[in-house]
Amino acid sequence: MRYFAKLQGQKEAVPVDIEPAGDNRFKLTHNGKTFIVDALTLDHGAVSMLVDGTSYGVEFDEQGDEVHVLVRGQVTRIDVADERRLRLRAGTTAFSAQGKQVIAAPMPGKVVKVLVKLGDEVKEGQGLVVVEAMKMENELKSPKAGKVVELPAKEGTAVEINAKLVVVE
Amino acid sequence: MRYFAKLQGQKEAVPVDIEPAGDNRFKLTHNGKTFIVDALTLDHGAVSMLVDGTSYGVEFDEQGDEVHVLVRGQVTRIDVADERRLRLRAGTTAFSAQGKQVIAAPMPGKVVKVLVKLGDEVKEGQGLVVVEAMKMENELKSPKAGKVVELPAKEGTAVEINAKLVVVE
Amino acid sequence: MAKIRKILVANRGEIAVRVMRTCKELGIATVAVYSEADRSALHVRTADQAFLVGPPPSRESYLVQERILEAAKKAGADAIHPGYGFLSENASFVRACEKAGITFIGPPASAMDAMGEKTRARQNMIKAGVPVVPGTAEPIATVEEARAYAEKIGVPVMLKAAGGGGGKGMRKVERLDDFESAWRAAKSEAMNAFGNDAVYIEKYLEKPHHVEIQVFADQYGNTIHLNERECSAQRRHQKVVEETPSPILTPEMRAKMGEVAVKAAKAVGYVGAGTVEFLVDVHRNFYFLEMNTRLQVEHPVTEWVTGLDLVAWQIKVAEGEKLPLTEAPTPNGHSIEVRIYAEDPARNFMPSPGRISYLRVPGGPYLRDDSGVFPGYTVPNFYDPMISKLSVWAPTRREAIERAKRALSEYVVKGITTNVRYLKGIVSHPEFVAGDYDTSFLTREHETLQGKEDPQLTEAALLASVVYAYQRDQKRAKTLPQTSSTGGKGGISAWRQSSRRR
Amino acid sequence: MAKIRKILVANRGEIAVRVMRTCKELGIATVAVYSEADRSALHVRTADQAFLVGPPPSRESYLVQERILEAAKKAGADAIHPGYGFLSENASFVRACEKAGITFIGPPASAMDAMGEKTRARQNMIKAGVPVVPGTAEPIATVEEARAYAEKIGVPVMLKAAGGGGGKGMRKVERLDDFESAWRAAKSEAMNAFGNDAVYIEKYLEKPHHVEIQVFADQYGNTIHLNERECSAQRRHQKVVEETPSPILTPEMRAKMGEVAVKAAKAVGYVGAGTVEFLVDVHRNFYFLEMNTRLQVEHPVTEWVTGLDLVAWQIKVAEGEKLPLTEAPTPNGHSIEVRIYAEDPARNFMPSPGRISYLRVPGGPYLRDDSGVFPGYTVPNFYDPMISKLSVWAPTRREAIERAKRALSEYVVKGITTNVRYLKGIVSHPEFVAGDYDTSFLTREHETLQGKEDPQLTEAALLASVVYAYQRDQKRAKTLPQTSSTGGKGGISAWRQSSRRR
Repeated sequence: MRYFAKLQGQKEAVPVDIEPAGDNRFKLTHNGKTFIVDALTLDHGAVSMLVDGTSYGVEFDEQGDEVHVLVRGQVTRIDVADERRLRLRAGTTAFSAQGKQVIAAPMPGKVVKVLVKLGDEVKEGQGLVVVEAMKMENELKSPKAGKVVELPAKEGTAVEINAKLVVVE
Repeated sequence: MRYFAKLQGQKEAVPVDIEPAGDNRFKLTHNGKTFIVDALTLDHGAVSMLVDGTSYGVEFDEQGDEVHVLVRGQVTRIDVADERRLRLRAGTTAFSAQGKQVIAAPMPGKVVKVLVKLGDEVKEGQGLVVVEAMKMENELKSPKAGKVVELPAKEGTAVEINAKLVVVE
Repeated sequence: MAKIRKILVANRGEIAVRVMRTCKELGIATVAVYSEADRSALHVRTADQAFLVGPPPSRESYLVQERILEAAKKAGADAIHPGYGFLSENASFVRACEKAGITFIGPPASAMDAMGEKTRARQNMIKAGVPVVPGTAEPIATVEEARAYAEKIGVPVMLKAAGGGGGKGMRKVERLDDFESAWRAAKSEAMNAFGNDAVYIEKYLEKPHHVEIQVFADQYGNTIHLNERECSAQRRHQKVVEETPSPILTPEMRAKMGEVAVKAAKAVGYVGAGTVEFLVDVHRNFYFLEMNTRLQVEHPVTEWVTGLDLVAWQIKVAEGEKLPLTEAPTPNGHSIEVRIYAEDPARNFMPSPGRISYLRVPGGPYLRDDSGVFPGYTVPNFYDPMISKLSVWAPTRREAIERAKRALSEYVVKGITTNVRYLKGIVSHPEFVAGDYDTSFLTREHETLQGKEDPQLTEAALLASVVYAYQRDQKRAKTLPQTSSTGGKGGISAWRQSSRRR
Repeated sequence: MAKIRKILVANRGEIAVRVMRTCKELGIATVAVYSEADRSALHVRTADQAFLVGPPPSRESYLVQERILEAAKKAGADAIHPGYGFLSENASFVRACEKAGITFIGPPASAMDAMGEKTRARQNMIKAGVPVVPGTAEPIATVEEARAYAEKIGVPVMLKAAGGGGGKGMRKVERLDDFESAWRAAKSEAMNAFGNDAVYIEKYLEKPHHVEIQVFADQYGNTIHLNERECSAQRRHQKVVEETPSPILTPEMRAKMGEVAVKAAKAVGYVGAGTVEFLVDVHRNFYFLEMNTRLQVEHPVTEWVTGLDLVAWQIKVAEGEKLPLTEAPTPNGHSIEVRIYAEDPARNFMPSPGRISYLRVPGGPYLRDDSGVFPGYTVPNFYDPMISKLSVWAPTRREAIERAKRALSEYVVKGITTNVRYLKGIVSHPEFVAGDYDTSFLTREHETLQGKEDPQLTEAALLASVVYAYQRDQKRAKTLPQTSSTGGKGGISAWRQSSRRR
């Protein structure tokens, strides 16, 4: 079976073929190389992985599309999916490819200040809203120069993670 | 709603009435006394319980019929069920009330020695089988004087917990 | 003075738990207070009693004196331990405790008055002949005046909350253009943290070290110091890594700074545990920065090298006992503490509250985890993002560093993002290992501290992620044949579901 | 001698993990071996490499020398650390390592020959002028001879495996009627544990204390001791609680026993870490019991009061370094270790293997958890039931006891039954607190140590259990309306299901 894995920060998803090889073993093929992997899944989202003798204690943590993979202290964020799901994904992400930029709440918190008005022209890097969480104030800046076309953010209101705050076009 | 709770070692199950009282609160009535209990269930089988100001960190551990309740270092084994289930229970336990005594494996392990033969007359406290687990040998003794009427235990075989080893009548 | 039988801990999180641990060992009953956001918190379960004191925002709960005192009376507590932050440096609260006939475990109100307001503290220290950093003698009323003063002494300057420390309400200003926003942020943070938005200005020293001296005084005027802590590894004026002994201190400097710290404490009639913070410049001159009139977050490193329990000492001093020591003990070995925050260093240290789905803490020789969380706990977004303090001890600094790296490599927190890897980056960094790192270290080295990628581990992660996805999908196919239809967000929600069901 | 770059740890569970922790801190790569029952074990994930060495029974895996050496060659390990138990006291394995050109981290085979066979050890000690317990000079061939000897010297007697220690293959015989069954059990346990069923007999001393001296020797004949450990809290000759310093030792006795221990080690040309065990009778005479030619389970208490890392020392000595100390350090403070077993004290300490559904380990000042398990791990039933060692430190014994109680009160293991409460009963018991407890303590006080019931807590538990059942049933009714039909075992299986789904 073929999966596509996209490492965070990379444009291209790389194909990886996997087939079971008995017990906890799997045959994986990734750009030409083939690996026999002994991967025992523990029941808390972790895998004990042995690749010819080398031991990797792997911890997984799914966060949205990505799975965060912790191996020997290094966290790699990987978006891995089969072909069907990848196609579905493509649809959803197409949107942000346009000029419109949605500034969403990066964490649950409280909008303590809205620094722009609907219709304002903003520079790239200009502060838009200030969100407070855990007693730290975080100023969200505009990713691009443009115009504030939507402004759902209201001062003093609590917001959930990923809540739309500002749209700049 | 009425529940019956039987403390380990006690013959009688005591009735306890419970009704929700909003949020995490419950009104419990137990031999005449009524308690307003603030019981927040945490998602790993634990409850933070406040009974007018007094805080109990309670950990639950279901083992078969019993739930082991850990409060401030004390473990209380309680068999708690509603009426319907209690009736069902009665049926299953009736069996051991008769003269027949089933000696079952108290833990998963290996039968290293069978000390009796089918048909043997045994004294109370006489050794019947030796089960080894975790490098400790445990001799299982007869709970009563009687005759070995069944002997499923075979030397050198592995046994699961609660596996029937000997029946003395 | 009477023995204390029951202590209300007017705090939350790791410090509340830490204080209760010592109480338990001393046979003293404990009372927790909690906000609506903290009903499920560990300190509530750790205490013998617990009382609700209000809604999530600390201004409406942990900072409301009447509520705290009410809880103390209800519980019949004869003393209150304030922890750090919240009401710990609030003199009016100390007076309220006195009026209520409840022992406040900390310095007298008078000492707090003298030190609590940073500006008054500076004046007192100048009187006492303690060197201070140049700056305004008073808080500044308007942003215009403030900006004018900044222009006069010239940037960089520090904006500082007069009401309290701990990095809250503090901003460094490098360019005057940033002055207004920094001013606004400092004032609003100060208000949140201390209920007092007074802010003053100090000249910013270049490449300073932050070195602090732990002091302790009993009710009979006996005052000693317990050596120093090096706290120069800071971000946003928030300490991240602390150690003792300080790698830059000579025995002579230690003695001199200790002497000055004791003098400072005596000058204000100090009682209990306190910390005198100094800035040390490149020429190793030191300046009084402020005095924290309470227990410090980083007190464990001092405990490691002295063998003492500072919280037990606080309680005994409050009971009227004399100090067991008459002078500073020679530090035994070396200790390092790292602060574990629920934040994402890769995304500008964005706080990352949420549910801790899995937690495995390090074990083995000479390490200590002071945690306020547990597996299954949801970290609320109303309070400080620190979830735990990990500290280690070893005979030498080099060994302590290796131990800290080992311990961090065992720390697994899932469900939320933490700075564990960043911390490993810090203690592994050549500048930290060399020992001469100033307060600009973390900012300067930000990129390097993110840690560089090991291609072998990346490949392992890649392979593992495919196995994971494959097994997850196989399992889902087996257990929930229907969900393929429910994947509203392109299957993601379905992934989540299946992971939840597991 | 060359630095060691990669170590294979020929063991499992907590000790394998503990050794690997030190290796990691020293920058030495680690190799694990595992049986088919241990694929999911923590030591496999902790190591840099891991190799399968056979089926679950240790005789077919961890005790098979060829398999271990094969793995070491495959991995390119230049040294093997045996931990304790398994091959750690097997001289033929030491020779096999030499032949294979792999450094064995432990004493030379000759020293093991001299000490490993308990009977030979006794003869050697008598030669060296060390006092020994009266008993047979040789293992005994037949049960008849053995019984005859027992009758001659009179019960109570001890049956002991000649091949190894650690309480395995050991039985006390009080009545001659029990002799045969005790003999059978001792021999078969000995065979399992050491692959050698030779058993000998010793006179059993009344009310003896078990006090042992830690010794250390480098390759140049420098031999010192690191003071004692009191290990009289035993059950079935299995240590349960250990502490240092021993509450019954005077400085004079400590010096005298230390001297004798060093003499014993020198007499056999000892190298590395070893422990000389003594019995101390009511008159405070001490007798050589045996020498364990390996690291002890309870080494952490010695580490706490000396600040040393004994595993690091073992490795450095194996590399040819000289001992850093020339004499015993004065113990700093007091340390207590409790062994956490997967067993049920209320059911005759029945082993309780199974899945650990939830685990929360204690934290805070001066405690140490050396664990071999993790949440979600299934404890297999093939090996020793010890899952973790918890140790604490404090300036005084009294404080150490309070700290141990506090730490145990925080230890939560769910899914399997453990002896945590029993351990709390031990350290809280007046006889333990008083300090003069002999090896009969745990057996004599068995009932008391189960702990007595607190009616308030029982009522709380009762109320809580009803809330729990109510919520569980409500939830089940919501989420799985169908299961009411599946309750094959009268609803029990249904309960389990619902709890699993949660």
